[in-house]
Amino acid sequence: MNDTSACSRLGPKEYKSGVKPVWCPGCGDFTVLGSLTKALSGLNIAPENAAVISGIGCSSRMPTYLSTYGFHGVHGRALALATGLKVARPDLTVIATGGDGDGFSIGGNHFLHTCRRNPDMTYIVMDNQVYGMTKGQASPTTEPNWEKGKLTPSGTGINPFQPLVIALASGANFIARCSSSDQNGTAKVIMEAIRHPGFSLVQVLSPCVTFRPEQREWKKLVQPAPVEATSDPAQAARRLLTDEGLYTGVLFKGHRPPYQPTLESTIDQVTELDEEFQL
Amino acid sequence: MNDTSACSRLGPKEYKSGVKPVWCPGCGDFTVLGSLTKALSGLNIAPENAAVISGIGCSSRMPTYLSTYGFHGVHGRALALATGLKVARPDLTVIATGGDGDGFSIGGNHFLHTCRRNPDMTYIVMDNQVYGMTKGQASPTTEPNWEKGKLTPSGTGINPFQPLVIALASGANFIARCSSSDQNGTAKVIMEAIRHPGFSLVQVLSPCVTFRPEQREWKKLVQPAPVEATSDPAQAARRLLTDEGLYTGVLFKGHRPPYQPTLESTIDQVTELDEEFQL
Amino acid sequence: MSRQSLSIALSGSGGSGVMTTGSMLLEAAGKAGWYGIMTRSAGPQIRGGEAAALIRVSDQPLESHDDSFDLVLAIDPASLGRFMGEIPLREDSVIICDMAGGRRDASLPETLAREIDLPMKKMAKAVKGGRPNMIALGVLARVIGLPEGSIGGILEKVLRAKGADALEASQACVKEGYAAGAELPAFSGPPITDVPDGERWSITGNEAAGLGAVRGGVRFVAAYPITPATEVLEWLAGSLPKLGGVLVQAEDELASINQIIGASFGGKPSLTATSGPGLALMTESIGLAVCSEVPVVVLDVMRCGPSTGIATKNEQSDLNIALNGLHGDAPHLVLAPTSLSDCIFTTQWAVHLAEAMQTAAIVLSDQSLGQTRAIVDKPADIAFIAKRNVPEVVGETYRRYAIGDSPVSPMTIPGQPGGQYTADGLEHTEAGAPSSLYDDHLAQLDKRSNKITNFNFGEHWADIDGTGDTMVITWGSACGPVREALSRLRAQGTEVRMLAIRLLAPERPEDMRAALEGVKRVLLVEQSHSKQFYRYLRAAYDLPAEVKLFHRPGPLAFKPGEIIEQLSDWCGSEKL
Amino acid sequence: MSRQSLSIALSGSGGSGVMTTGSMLLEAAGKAGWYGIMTRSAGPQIRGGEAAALIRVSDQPLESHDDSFDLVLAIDPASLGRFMGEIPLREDSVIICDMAGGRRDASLPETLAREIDLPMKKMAKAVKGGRPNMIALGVLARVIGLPEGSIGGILEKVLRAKGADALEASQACVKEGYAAGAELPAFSGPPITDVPDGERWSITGNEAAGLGAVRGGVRFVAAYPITPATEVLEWLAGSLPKLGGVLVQAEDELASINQIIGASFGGKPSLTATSGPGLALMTESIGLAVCSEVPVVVLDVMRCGPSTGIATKNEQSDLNIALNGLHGDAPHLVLAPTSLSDCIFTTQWAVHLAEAMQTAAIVLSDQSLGQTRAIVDKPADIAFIAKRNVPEVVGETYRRYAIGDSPVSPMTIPGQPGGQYTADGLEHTEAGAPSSLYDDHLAQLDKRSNKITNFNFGEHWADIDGTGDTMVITWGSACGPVREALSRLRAQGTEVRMLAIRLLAPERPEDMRAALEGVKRVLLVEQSHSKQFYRYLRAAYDLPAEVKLFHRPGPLAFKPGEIIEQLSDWCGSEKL
Ligand SMILES: Cc1ncc(C[n+]2csc(CCOP(=O)(O)OP(=O)(O)O)c2C)c(N)n1
Ligand SMILES: Cc1ncc(C[n+]2csc(CCOP(=O)(O)OP(=O)(O)O)c2C)c(N)n1
Ligand code: SF4
Ligand code: SF4
Ligand SMILES: [Mg+2]
Ligand SMILES: [Mg+2]
Repeated sequence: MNDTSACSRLGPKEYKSGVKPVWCPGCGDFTVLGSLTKALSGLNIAPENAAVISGIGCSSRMPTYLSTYGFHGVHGRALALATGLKVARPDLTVIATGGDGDGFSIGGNHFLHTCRRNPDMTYIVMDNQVYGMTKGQASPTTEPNWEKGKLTPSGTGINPFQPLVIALASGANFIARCSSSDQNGTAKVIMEAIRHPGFSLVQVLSPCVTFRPEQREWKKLVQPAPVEATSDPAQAARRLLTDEGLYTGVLFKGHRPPYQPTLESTIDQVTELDEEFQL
Repeated sequence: MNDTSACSRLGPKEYKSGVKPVWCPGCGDFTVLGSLTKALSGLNIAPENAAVISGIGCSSRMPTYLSTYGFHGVHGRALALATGLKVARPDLTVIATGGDGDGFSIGGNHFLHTCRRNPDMTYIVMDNQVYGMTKGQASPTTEPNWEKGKLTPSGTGINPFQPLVIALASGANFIARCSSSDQNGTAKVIMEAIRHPGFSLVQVLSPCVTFRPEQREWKKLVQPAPVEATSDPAQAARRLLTDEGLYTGVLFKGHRPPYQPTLESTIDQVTELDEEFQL
Repeated sequence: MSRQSLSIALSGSGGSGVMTTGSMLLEAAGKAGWYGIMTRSAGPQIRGGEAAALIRVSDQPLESHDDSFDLVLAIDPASLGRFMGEIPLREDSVIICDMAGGRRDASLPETLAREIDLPMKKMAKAVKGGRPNMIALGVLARVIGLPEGSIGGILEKVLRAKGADALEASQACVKEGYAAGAELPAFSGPPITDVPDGERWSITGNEAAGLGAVRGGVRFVAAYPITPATEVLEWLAGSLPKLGGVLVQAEDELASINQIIGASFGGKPSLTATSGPGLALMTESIGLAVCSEVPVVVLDVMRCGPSTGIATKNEQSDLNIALNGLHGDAPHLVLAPTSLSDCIFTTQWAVHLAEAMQTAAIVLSDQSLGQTRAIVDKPADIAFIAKRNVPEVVGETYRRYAIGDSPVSPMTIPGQPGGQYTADGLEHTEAGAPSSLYDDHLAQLDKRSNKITNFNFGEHWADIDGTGDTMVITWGSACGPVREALSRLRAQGTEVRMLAIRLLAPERPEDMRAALEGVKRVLLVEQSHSKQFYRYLRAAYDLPAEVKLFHRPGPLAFKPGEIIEQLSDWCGSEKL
Repeated sequence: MSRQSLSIALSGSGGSGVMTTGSMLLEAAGKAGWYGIMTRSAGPQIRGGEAAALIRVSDQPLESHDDSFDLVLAIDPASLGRFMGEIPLREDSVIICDMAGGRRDASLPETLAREIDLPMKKMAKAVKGGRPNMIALGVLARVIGLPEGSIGGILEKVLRAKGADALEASQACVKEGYAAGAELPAFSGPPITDVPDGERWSITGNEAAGLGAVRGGVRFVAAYPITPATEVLEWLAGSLPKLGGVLVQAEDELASINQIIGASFGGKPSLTATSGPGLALMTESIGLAVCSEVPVVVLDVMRCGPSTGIATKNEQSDLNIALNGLHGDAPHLVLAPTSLSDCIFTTQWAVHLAEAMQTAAIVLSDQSLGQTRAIVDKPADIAFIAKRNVPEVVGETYRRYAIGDSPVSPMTIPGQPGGQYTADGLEHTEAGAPSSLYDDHLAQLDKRSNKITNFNFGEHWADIDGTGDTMVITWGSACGPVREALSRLRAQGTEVRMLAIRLLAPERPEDMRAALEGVKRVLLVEQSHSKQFYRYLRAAYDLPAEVKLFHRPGPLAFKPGEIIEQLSDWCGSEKL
């Protein structure tokens, strides 16, 4: 573990724990790990002041590979756990990480309500449109006619979940899309997301080379959004509803104040509460 | 119970079970019960061919008061239960009913995914912007500065959940808003919702006279939407993002085919499956 | 007949204000120096419907209702019918009722008791803005022997907000009632004594649990409303901010349990409160707290199950899920308060224990403890507070899940340099890296189980009382009636022992063996249909050969007399 | 030494194809007339990492691995290290390994076994498109005595999809390997017998459970993927549509359990499959099925807990939650298959029972049963199918929850005129209207509990076997090694009884008493750290005075020899 009470800036490598990832060779998540360590280094956040929180999935293994504090929780609940931590400890940099299944399927309710609540944290979703860890089922972001999903052999037949549109509709304060093929670009966006007050969503297109090998093509298909980030939800909605899911960059930046109840006490002693019970 | 194998049309009253509602005098839900029985009668649906499914809450008591089949399930899971029923029994008219807490707080994930999946059913949400049954806490649709919520004495401080916007963003096929102050209008919209293929959401503003007595004013504030229902999601989004939540009527009608896996078998005997295991 | 205690029921139809009246009467009794309890009984309606306030006062601390009621006041005769099952009457009981016509009201249920007509509605009409429930308050105060002045201050406190007119009308009604009461048969209540200010409290079990939580150090609460736990949360929502703490109303129970795990990971002692259905939703993540060794407290205020069951009524049927509801081998703490005021101690102790052992504690309160209001002696200040084993300095090779001399390994808090680790619900090595090896699994399973079985819990694991070779073993809200039964027996010269288990998990085999020394016969008392407590005891402990079981589901509360009856086979032959 | 069975381990690093090789070998063995099992062992990696296929073949049906392995083939020497804990070797065991340089590879773990170098990589290189694992396949086939032809058809079946070149390359490699095998020490495998077509099956426990489900009548499944239950779902996703059924991939486990309740309410026998974490999420709604009396089956394929635990490894530690994880008093069925092929029967029976009693059944399979592939005798067709008590005609006053002669009340299906009712998780009257009265609560609690305790389960509650005054009681995947241990003892003339409990809830006190007749000593065997099975038995049954417990957590499987050792104190003194 790193002792960073000294002030010198740590390099990205020093944000790695040294535990060897279990990811398949070529998995997009390796690059995201790199982007995240670069962002932490770039922002000069001491590892002890950052906490990375996740659920379950290949992508959710992230915390283990970092030298920050981390919590590898249960499937789908990363945002709830991260919210509790952030509300209780507003001094920390809190980052949630996970996958499209963890975040949008089982975790969908927390996604909705965390966007709405708007705590000051960053959520990095490695979207590979599949459940990698359980070996290849369709996820909410999977296209309806993908017939290799092991529980949906004729395709899901249902509309993919639009994470950025839902995030916008439910109140997220910062919305971006990145591609794991661009490690530095992703690092920059993550830095901006962390800096932006309130709840920031960073969707990273991160190929699952094992169950969706065709996603290797993503790196050729993605392109930077042709316009600057807007702070007008209506405009953002229009753009998000029409982009093909392949524009990268910061797409929306809102101005809602973050959710943070005060932690200032008004009385000194617990015993002062006794009064109300006294006859 | 009614025997409706005879063909004569039943009147709305015959869709009531006779169990006395536990609702407070003046509760908006009484009117919604009336609208629903009128709609069922209007569509001439035999009570045995309809199933009304709910979770827990004042509004979720609905099935008990009807002479159709019903299921009063657990808190937040009405849509999941209704989906299972509809997929297994596409011949039935399936209607889910409930409240803003049941549907959008604990039930938020099923709301998202049912809109997305688009089964052919109708969901009537009696929105009173409060948890009535548990005696007055803020719900997701409560305005941020309501200070009477018993767990949020200084207001929730967070953006209200926009059910219709989220429904649209996640793929609901029919979206309407009604007011319990207009029983007949609501009945008509419910009829249209039932008829429309796919997943139909009907939000009914239904005052909680006990914990939100100010909602009695709603009847003066609501007004029919000035435009016809659109089938263009982008246009609908624009409208929904700007209306103040008080326009009533059908607001969106989509054309997505409902989710309904076929129930035709391709083999006659279970034993035909044995072959694949034989050496 | 002069009794040690007086039991009064007050019923009315929706909106008649019997609950307010009851509360005011209880407070007046408290001011006059009596102890007392009040429980609320109501139908499923949110508003309207019938309601009854069940009150008992005494010069001795009370934890249970009596076998029967002395006095019933029915503002609406019809309202009484709904509650007759809960209001047993004797021949010498008295029903005061507004017959509103002079003739016996046909809707009044037939009982053995003496009926007295009192035209409360008419009397209220005579006062501008007057209400029958305030007449009733005056009548009751007089009949049970409370000084007239005892009501005044309370009226002012409660009705101040409603304006001067309302207050005046009420005062006039109470006065009328008090005068009318003089004409009615009087009950000689318990002796009135002077109690120094602040020595007695008026508190509900739910408030008590909230107080215990903050006394123990809880500063973060996330929760989702559910009957009958909501009042704990309401109290905490008001109180936590004063202490620099916070309550978050979560979107569901899955969020609340995970939010408190997150906050506790961040160093704040954390709690959530719920009831059966919510607890069921939380078990997966309680297992996470156990496996990742993050302290949390989950307060379950039980109600009738299964499923939604009867949300407003009492039962002790979440014992199974609390003890055995987690998947995998997930050792954790389960505690239950042994009385209403013990809700303070037990919740506070649970916070202390969870923090000391870095694990999850489930506290099983119930609707009856939680929603009863009682006048009690001022509770003691207790020393147990949250104290986590946080290392002051962290060495080069900090291992969060180290297996050292103590199975409780030092736990760093985010922000602490050098202490970084990943808390994990996956099985892990001592350093916290995922592992699927048998040796790591076994070592960590041993660690997590040893830390709670080897802990020195001291005397608090149970309340043990009495002598003799017969023992009643019970828990939770069933303790109250048992305690009263045994004290009645003692007054008659029969000694029966009592064991009220506060620490349900981990088991304390040594302590139990000691407690059972010399016990030949055991009566188990529990409010569950499937004998959950009995089955737990069988699995966990060696009981004497002769075991008798007195169990039934909710919502009917146990009465002291019923316990005595259950014991009569055994004790009767000897001394009764 | 000629043995009844041969145990072979095949290890390799990621991508080396050991699992395919193992499966093909097993199938070849099956074709040759042997019984066999194969289990997979792998690290946490999704792809890559080390993997081992553990295979055992015999002329007798197999349910367990042996105490040690006869033959190990390591395609990559280093890969073997990871699995040595699972591959005990003897002095006369043989390791075939590619030293890839002639010198002993330092990464090969030190063992007592004899090491033989075989340049498989080099041999494969010599074939265009050749792969070492296909060389290994040929080698193994030869060494264990399989006829060369036994591989041909399988190669074609498996590799057809990969094209003619791939197939040819493999064929060439197998041939090479087979030839090379002739130079190596041969093992005399079990006798090769001719088995008529269709008399033997190759099936996994997870497929078996899926088959049992559809045989029982299940036509609706909703589920969320989770290891190690996913294969049940995968099989069902392919098979249900053929039968006019449907599988819905739900958004989470809360959705899946509620979807199946909805579908079953609609008249379709319904099932979901999950593992510990998912089961924990479902308990609230399983209680709903119990209270509303809607039949559902929940298959839990257990893995190591607590929390995420070790997702890919075996443990029997969800017994607690399955038996006692529901809030309130919620009687339901809990069953466990007693062998891999019994997954068919037990799941099918569970569907039948749930439907017959209109309640929830939890079936506890586990990773070891579920993910093992076995060559077994063709399973019998069993008569148990879903048959719900649906009234043909509904009278004027149909009451869904009527308390009649039988506690199982007739259940109408939506669409049935006059049968309308509201299924409810609230406590209710016989007609299904909400009720908060004690009498209704008690009556319905009695109904829901009587219907399962009074049911005539017949002989199937347990598999009972053997004679003598010593008995082993066990369940689930622990049955396999116990059965083999006892048959070994029997072969030596020592008789030990065995009780494998299939029906864990409700309890069968009469049946248990009968089974224990004459038993003086009991050994309990279970794979759980906290002794869940032992505690269950203590709570539910009266056991003989002498009880010994052999338990440990996952993932290490029990070996027959260990069971014999546990019994040696008792049996040793007598006959061993
Ligand atoms: C309650 C629960 N249900 C199911 C699972 C099984 N499970 C583990 S990871 C996962 C999906 C992961 O998909 P995603 O979040 O997209 O991550 P990826 O592996 O694709 O990175 C599932 C279903 C679980 N661990 N817990
Ligand atoms: C799992 C669970 N959590 C909490 C509750 C308590 N509960 C019952 S109804 C309700 C809220 C109801 O609000 P809403 O759906 O808006 O219905 P309303 O009463 O306002 O019509 C809550 C929190 C419960 N029954 N189950
Ligand atoms: S399975 Fe897919 S997502 Fe998981 S590690 Fe492999 S490539 Fe990455
Ligand atoms: S509490 Fe509110 S929502 Fe519930 S019945 Fe009363 S008025 Fe209606
Ligand atoms: Mg994914
Ligand atoms: Mg509401």
